[in-house]
Amino acid sequence: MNDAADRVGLLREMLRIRRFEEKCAELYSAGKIRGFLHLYIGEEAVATGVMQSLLPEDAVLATYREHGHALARGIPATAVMAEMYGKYEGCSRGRGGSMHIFDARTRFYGGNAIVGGGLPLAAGFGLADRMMRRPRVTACFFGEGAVAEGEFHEALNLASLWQLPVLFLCENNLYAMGTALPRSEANTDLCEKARSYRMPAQPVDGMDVEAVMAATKRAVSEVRAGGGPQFLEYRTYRFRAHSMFDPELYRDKQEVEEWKKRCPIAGYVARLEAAGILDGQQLAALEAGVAKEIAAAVAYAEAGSWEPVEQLTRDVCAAGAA
Amino acid sequence: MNDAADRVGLLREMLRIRRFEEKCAELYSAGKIRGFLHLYIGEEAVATGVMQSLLPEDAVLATYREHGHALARGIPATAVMAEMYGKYEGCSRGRGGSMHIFDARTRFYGGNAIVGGGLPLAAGFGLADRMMRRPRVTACFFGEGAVAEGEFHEALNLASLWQLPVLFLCENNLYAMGTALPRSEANTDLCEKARSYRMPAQPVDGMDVEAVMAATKRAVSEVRAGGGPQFLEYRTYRFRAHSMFDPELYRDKQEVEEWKKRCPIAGYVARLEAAGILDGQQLAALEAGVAKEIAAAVAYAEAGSWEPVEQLTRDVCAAGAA
Amino acid sequence: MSGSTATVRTTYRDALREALRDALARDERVFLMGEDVGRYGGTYAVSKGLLAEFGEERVRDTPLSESGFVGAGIGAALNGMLPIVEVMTCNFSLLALDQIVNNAATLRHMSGGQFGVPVVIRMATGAGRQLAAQHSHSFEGWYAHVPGIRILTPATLEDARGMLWTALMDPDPVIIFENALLYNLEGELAAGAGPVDIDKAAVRRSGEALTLVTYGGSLGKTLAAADVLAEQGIAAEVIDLRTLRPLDMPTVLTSLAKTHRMVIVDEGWKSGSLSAEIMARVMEEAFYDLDAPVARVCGVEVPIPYPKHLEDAAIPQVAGIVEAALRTLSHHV
Amino acid sequence: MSGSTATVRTTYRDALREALRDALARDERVFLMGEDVGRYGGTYAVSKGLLAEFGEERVRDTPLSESGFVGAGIGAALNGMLPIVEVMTCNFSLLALDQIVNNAATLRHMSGGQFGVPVVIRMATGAGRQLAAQHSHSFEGWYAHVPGIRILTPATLEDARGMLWTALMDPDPVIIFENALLYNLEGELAAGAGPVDIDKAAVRRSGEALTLVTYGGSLGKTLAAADVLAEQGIAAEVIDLRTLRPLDMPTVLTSLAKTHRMVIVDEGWKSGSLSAEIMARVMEEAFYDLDAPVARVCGVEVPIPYPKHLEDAAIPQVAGIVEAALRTLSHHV
Ligand SMILES: Cc1ncc(C[n+]2csc(CCOP(=O)(O)OP(=O)(O)O)c2C)c(N)n1
Ligand SMILES: Cc1ncc(C[n+]2csc(CCOP(=O)(O)OP(=O)(O)O)c2C)c(N)n1
Ligand SMILES: [Mg+2]
Ligand SMILES: [Mg+2]
Repeated sequence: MNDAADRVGLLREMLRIRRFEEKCAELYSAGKIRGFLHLYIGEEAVATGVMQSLLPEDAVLATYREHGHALARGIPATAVMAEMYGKYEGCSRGRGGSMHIFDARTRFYGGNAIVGGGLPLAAGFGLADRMMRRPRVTACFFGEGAVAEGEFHEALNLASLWQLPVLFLCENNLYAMGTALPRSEANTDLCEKARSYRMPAQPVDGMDVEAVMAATKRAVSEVRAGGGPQFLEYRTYRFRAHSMFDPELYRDKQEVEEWKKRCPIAGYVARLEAAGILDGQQLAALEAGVAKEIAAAVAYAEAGSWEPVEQLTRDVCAAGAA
Repeated sequence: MNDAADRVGLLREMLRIRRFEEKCAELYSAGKIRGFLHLYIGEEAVATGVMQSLLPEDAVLATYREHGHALARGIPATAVMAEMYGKYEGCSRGRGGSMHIFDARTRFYGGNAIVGGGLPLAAGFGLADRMMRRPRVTACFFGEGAVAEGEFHEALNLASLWQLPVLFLCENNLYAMGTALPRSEANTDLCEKARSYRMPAQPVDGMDVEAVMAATKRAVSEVRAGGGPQFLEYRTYRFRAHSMFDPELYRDKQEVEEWKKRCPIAGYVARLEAAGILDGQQLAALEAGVAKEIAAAVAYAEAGSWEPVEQLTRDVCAAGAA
Repeated sequence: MSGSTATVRTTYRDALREALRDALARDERVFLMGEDVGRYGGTYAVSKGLLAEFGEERVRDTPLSESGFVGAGIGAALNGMLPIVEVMTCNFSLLALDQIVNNAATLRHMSGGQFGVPVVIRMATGAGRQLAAQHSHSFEGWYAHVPGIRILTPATLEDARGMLWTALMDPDPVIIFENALLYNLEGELAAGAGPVDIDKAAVRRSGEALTLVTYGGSLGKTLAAADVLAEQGIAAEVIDLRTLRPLDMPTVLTSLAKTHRMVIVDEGWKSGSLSAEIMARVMEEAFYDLDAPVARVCGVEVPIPYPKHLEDAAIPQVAGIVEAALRTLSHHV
Repeated sequence: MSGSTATVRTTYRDALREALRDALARDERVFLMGEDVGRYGGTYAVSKGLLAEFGEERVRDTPLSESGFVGAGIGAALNGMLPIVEVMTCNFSLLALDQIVNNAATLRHMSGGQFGVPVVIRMATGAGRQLAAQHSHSFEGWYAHVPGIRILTPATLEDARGMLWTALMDPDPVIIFENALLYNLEGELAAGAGPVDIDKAAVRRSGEALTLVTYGGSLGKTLAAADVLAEQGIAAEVIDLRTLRPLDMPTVLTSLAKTHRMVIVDEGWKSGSLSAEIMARVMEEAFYDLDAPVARVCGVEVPIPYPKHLEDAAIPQVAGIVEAALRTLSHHV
């Protein structure tokens, strides 16, 4: 990673996510966004670094905490924001909202709000690619909380048994809602767990976008080459509450503050500045560009329309309701 | 294990199971036993050795292949056989049949025909004992096929996380119906898998009743002492088909013959003879005693009654049907 | 139970918490187990404070393993405990359904009556909060299909406070569905409120013109519809089923014998909903009492969409209930 | 499809196998996946021989991981394949229900119509073989509650042979329930038999006195009951629903408009069964056509017991169907 423009690009991606999420929090308070809202603030380096490592023909599966993934994958902020509003112009036509971002063009398959629910799907994606001899990989994101679910076990075994081209990408932010990892896993070494399925596994500093990218690129190329599935554990942290309803009784302010010192964005800004690639003016320009994009996204969402209620039962089945 | 009488007792237990199962096969052909019938022939050393290691206050959970466990646990052959017939005098009042042997007196909790379905229950048994500070253990049997199920994963993690007094007893007979272990597990080292939950795990020669007993006794005492759950893998083999419907297309006659040479009963007879503990006459006497017991069981079952059809909805709920 | 007429102002959530506290205090075999019931304080803050009061053994956070911990609750019940298992929402309960159907509901029968499973499983249910397709299910009617379990749907503060203990004393598995929209319901509750029966439906409003049958989260809307009808001079009787399995048909049919007309309100998807079963029972047991076909107002057969206007259109609303009632009344014999 | 009138003698099992073979041969995107479908030859020998013919990639044995491989089938369908997933029996399908309800049935809608899931899931269903409580479920009616999936219940050789391909061509998930008692059903099948429609119920026997509605494993018993009734001079019309979701109500109601009386036969537990839904629809759509209340003959609300006499008593039998028909006919308007 030597190219200055690329590095600034990474920073810009992270900034887009951060500002987008901050705007969402604001819009949630204003009642524009409803339902559950899970912010990705603090974890931006992961989605950013991973998406840089994938090709357009690859598939991505994510969770309900997926705005960052959607943006980094290239779904326009306009379409994502309109989806948050529930507008017809949203990327899921407004049907899904914050937890169910989908986009066929970028092969972004959600947006799954059942913890662990995407893992078996990912195995199936890999199976299809393998059977069709397509050199594609499927990237499946999930939180460390999902590791306790039976579907984690079943999907990792299937993928390894059948040597499927799947990347299992665990975003270990230490908490599943209020449950700290040592309170949910007898063995908190998640890579060791993954290896028990005979799957290569590697911990990655999830607060360092370049580390994420380097580790992921290597894994992607091995998976694409037919080496079977891999597991990556990104060690990260969410700076905000689990969702907008969470009083955060379960962790110290102190702990949060410690992690904030490792902010993936602030840290990277400092690094680029130290490397002479970025100065205050350039950063301000970046911020301005991002602010413009977000403002445009909000405007787009505001201007969007509501799907006519007559279409309620559309898309239950391909040909009308069943 | 020096006591000659004890050793002959182990042989007798295994013989009881073998002859009982052979009789069941016969009765199945005669149409006396119906439904699915899964025989334990070849695996007798496991149930026999394990049950010797448990106390009456311990709990036992087993699968649909559980006649051997039921007999070894001390449920009278009469009540088990009557259950196979579906008679009112059966240990489950005839409601369960071959796959659902239950007995409150010996704390035998089935007889579960959903693969993996007993594992979470076992964790709950252990949780209750632990919360009540009772020095009991729960022994949960399952086949190696169950290891791929999500419930295996969830139950082992819970038991280890909460340090529950549960013995996870895997009867690895190499096949789940027609599926050989390497076709269902990416990692066929089941002990390694169990250890990934931070649980002590140990392979045991499941064809050697004394080895089973020694390993299980040690594990039971550690579990009872509060050391947390353990996993034991008994390497064994079923000499017969999976059930009475299985054409056995999936394995070589050759392989079966090789394993039969390691018959837990024939091998133990030879050992006891070599040790001068058993001679032909004594063996014949043992066989005669067992034959008598089985004949009595069949007679009991034959003489049993059918539950009146008016009682059909009894025991759906404690107080009549809901 | 208490003779006092004093009341306290409380919420459905607090009433549930009082019931949990009471149960935990009453019997050492009782414990609460589920995702985030402890440190987090419960997703809906129902169990907030109980961890501090009863300790982490008895207010037990679980890993995300629905089948595992529901099965563990069943096992603990078999082994002498009285577990209260919280499945955060019914949306996640499908992951535990095998344990519920093939173990909890079946063990007593399969064992010839030797074993019982006195577990109580609580879960939030229902739509209406813009949580979209995967988080808005109403599965209580679906669960009511299964013999061997009892299904409760507290719709009032009394029932939120009172059903839990009665459920725990039931020797068989009981599932309590708490409509998530009710948690903030506020009102007066008798100061000495305690256990209530779980066998009978309740007439929540008396009337002669027609019978409105409902339960849980739809009770409020149905009562509101009855208000609207009353303004038009139509006296609707409103029945809160309270228990979906076993159904208290006598109470339903007694009302029907008086009104001869019935509308059922139920948030579940229409086909195969609980309302269908009630229509079938009426068909079987009271066909000749009917002056008009029984009508139903149900969830539209669509995964619940996120936008408010579409979600509102997908589940029963007051206007739809009123309309169905008027249509039913317009039939002439 | 073929104009020929030649027939071959075959069984339901062989017809299913022919359908699988045909599908595997027709389209390289088709594959069969499930527990023991390959080496073992299928628990019910349906897929016997297919492994040798199509290889282990396309006739794929899976580990015991119902949620995992059903979810993988859904994922593969999303990613361009046409998977046929066999869940050995519906008894084990609860372990995969979350994948079916929250992913397969929901993804098209949640994604605003961008993605479809053209998976076919096959499972054996039904009681009658003395397999006791955990292995005798009839869940097809239960599944029919869920929008977004289609439920098929082939009851004849033609449908065993013909429904699979049509199901595969459906852009949405389809579940095929094969009653395990039918596998040995023998009869004549048109030599050129191929795909059949999956939209319409079928009138399997014509009559004017009353309508018997059923599907799947109960069709044979219902036809036998119609024979018994015919001996008494009563001409019963027998309707085979074929598809439980979406229900073909027009065919049912056309018959009812002629006969004015109806009995529904359905092996599922009575409360919340498919029969309840049909009774509800009749109530809603054809109340004034009825000369008697619709009756139903269902599974008794008990986990299925092992002994034959109790199992027989727990599920619909010919005598019970005849009795219900006679009772229905005895009502005078
Ligand atoms: C099967 C299931 N159980 C419970 C929930 C409720 N829930 C939503 S998010 C969450 C925490 C998940 O934690 P983790 O997997 O670590 O992801 P994170 O939120 O930290 O990104 C829980 C328990 C759910 N959505 N699905
Ligand atoms: C959840 C579930 N899936 C499938 C089955 C069908 N089935 C019954 S026994 C069996 C094989 C189990 O193998 P294993 O666990 O190794 O036990 P074994 O029969 O070898 O003793 C299968 C697949 C079942 N009963 N339950
Ligand atoms: Mg997390
Ligand atoms: Mg095995």
